[in-house]
Amino acid sequence: MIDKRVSSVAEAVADVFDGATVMIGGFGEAGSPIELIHALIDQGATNLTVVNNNTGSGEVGLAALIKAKRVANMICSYPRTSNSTVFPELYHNKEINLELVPQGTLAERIRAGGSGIPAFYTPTAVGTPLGEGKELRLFKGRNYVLEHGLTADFALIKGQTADQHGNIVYNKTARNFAPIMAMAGKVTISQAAQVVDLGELDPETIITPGIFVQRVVEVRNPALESTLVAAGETYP
Amino acid sequence: MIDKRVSSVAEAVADVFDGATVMIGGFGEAGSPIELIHALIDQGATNLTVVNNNTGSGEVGLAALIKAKRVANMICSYPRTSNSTVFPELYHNKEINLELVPQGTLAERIRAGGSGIPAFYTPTAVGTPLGEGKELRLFKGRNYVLEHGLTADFALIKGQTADQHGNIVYNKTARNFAPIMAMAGKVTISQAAQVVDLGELDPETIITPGIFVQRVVEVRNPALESTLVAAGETYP
Amino acid sequence: MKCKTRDEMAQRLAQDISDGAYVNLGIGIPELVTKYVPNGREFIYHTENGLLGMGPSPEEGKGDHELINAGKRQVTALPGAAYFHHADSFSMIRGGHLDLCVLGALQVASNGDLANWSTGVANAIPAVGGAMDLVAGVKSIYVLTQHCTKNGEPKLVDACTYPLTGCGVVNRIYTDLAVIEVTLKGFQLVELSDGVPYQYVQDRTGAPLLPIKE
Amino acid sequence: MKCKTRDEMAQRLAQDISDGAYVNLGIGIPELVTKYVPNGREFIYHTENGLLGMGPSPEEGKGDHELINAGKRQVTALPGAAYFHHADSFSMIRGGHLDLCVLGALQVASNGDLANWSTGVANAIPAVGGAMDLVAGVKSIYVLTQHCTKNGEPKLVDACTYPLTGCGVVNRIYTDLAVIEVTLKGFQLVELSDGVPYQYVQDRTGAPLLPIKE
Repeated sequence: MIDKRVSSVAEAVADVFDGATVMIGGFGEAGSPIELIHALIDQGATNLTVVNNNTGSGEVGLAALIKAKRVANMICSYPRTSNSTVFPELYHNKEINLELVPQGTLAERIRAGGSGIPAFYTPTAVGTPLGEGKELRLFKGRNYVLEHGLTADFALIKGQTADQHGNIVYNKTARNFAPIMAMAGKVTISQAAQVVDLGELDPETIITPGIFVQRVVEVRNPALESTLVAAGETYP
Repeated sequence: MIDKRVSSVAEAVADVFDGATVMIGGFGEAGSPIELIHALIDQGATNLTVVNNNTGSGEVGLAALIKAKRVANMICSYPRTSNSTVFPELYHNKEINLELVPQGTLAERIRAGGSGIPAFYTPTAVGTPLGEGKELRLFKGRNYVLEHGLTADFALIKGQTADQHGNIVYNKTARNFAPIMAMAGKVTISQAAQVVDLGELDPETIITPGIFVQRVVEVRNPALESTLVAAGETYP
Repeated sequence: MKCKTRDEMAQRLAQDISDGAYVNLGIGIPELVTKYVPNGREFIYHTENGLLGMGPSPEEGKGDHELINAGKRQVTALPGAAYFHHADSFSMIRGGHLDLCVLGALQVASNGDLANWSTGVANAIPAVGGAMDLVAGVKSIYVLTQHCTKNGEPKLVDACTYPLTGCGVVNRIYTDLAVIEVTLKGFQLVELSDGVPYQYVQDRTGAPLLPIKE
Repeated sequence: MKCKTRDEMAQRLAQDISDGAYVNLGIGIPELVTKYVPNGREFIYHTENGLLGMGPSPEEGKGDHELINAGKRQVTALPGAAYFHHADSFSMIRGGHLDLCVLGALQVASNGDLANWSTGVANAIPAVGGAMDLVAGVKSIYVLTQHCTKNGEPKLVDACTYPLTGCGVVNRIYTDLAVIEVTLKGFQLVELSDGVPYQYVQDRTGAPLLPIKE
């Protein structure tokens, strides 16, 4: 019997190694796998390269991981967020590197990485500072820059409902980067509010087929970043 | 009120012009929009470039369009099918051109075309006759060929259920090329067995968001290619 | 002379959006456009974090923390809405499927260059989000902005001095003073706000402003 | 000497597939693998036209014309199955997410080159389907084939004379006579069918066959 369920978030992230590239789902708090991130803080891996659209807020979740100085490199499109003080401080102290990528290019690079496409051309950022130093090429009279696929050693995502084969459906705009990060992660780990029996998910409506997911862990009432931040919580 | 419904398949394809590139959904008979294809035969547009995985079977649907000599160029991965006699005859008489594309490259080219990606690199076909003459490039020690995005003037697809905004869900493996062709078609026309009121489709389970679809036409009991072929039917 | 308020600017812009348009609204003034959909028209709003058919903010306490817009504010989903992932969302953007994007600006040049993501200050943390993808991919780009900065400097300039978001991408500019089209010949005045003299606008514009065509 | 039947060949190959593997089976002999899943193991079948979790053929009259496999035969979907579109399906393939693909062959060269889509005959209609994507992307490629052609020609050769499907892609070959690994040194015999002498296989192989390692 194929069963990708693991019994705890600690077990789920146990083998994340120092220097690993880790994609973390979420756009703002929607889809942020906070419990997996907190488990990663407990686990201790350091010198990580993290891919996420933002840099977290307050001192929980991704922001807490950054505050704990586990993240050497941050690849994201929008590191500034309201309630984001952790990243700016480390950035100004040169304790964290930033690779700024336009959001659509970031999404496409992740999808390409998961799809075996090493590189592609995009019109985004041509003629801007973020296109500088990149190969330019004309197609039908228009300039495009070459961008490379992005993969990760681990992807941490948050689903709504999963099954033991790793099939996942999401909640509304919490979907965002999760399906493509699942594709790009060598080991994709999903927390889910509910893990159901095989066959309960309708095969027509599964968003992430299980082939992209290696581990599933049930986290019944996942915390919300904004609630924790409003309550002044920090982690650990 | 946005309403993309049109009242007949004839109206749906009325503006297909001579020389147009037309993507047609389906893998074998699954997902083949037969009624739209037959309407296109009636409509008369000729010198078409057609993109489909196959070349149809018997003398209905795509095979009938080819037999009517409306198709100058065929872009597909697998032109040979059981019950496929129309294409071979025209091909041997040099009355139709064939661009043979590996199936995954075909899918990716269509998705790229619909996504504003003019070109990408793929490992598929490197060192084979289908990679010959294509730009080769090394990424991390492996060779890849450059492939170009593919768009179409029209895409004809078959959905299961649609709404007036053009949102679509499909039936099982009839999905195949339809969602990506919908993205790549300047004018995407979907027949659907059922057109429901706005809000009846669950936003979590819509496969093709309406932005990719320009026209929807209800075809309640769509014909199946194999049934027509078995009955010896021809069109017109 | 009656300079337009932010709401009036948004209302004016909304009149130029056609029925059935797929629209992405930037954060800030552009969001006001939703209040002024002309009678008989319907726009479908796209938010790049994965929703088409975005509706207004939910009633207090009735929202979902995971149903948000690109500005990370809670929104609703209208009948006919659809959710999708980020790659599909930017396929819509980059693939030219959206009709219109309305954005704010730091500077717009007379050749259509847009700067709206960074002031280039050495110590600032750069943040771009989806702006570069939007201007590269969406069919029409309308800028909705005050004509001048708070310090009275022109935002419409001969050449942007701030880092660019995109080259030659802006189609129209809606300000408190005027509606201006970006043409091959430069800024083309389309309309002046009530009682605003041409010269008043030209004086506050950092590049030649072609008078309204007769 | 007991040459394996097609079923026995498939059964032998099935023993080398690990539990939980994601597997794509080519049309023909490879499809027989599903009959011989070893006790205690479970494989998940992928069909490139958009289904993961493919089950056996439906009972007569109970199938759906739009639930088919890559060979265009009706199949079923098992609990845990998922449907997806063609680009996603080939992301699975090209992105290295599938563990194994089992294919037939016209020729396999000792460097792992595979020819299985065209005999290169001038007048034939070429048709490639997903074969080139599968061999380029799937982690392991196992060839399941008769050792020789119907005319007794070796299918395992020094260099393919037919048009290639992929270069250096084949990992293992399962024939009626033997199991052979493709190594940097060429064909490495792993196992002989019952009572089949080494020399008998070498005589029917168009390239050197390294004897079984002790």
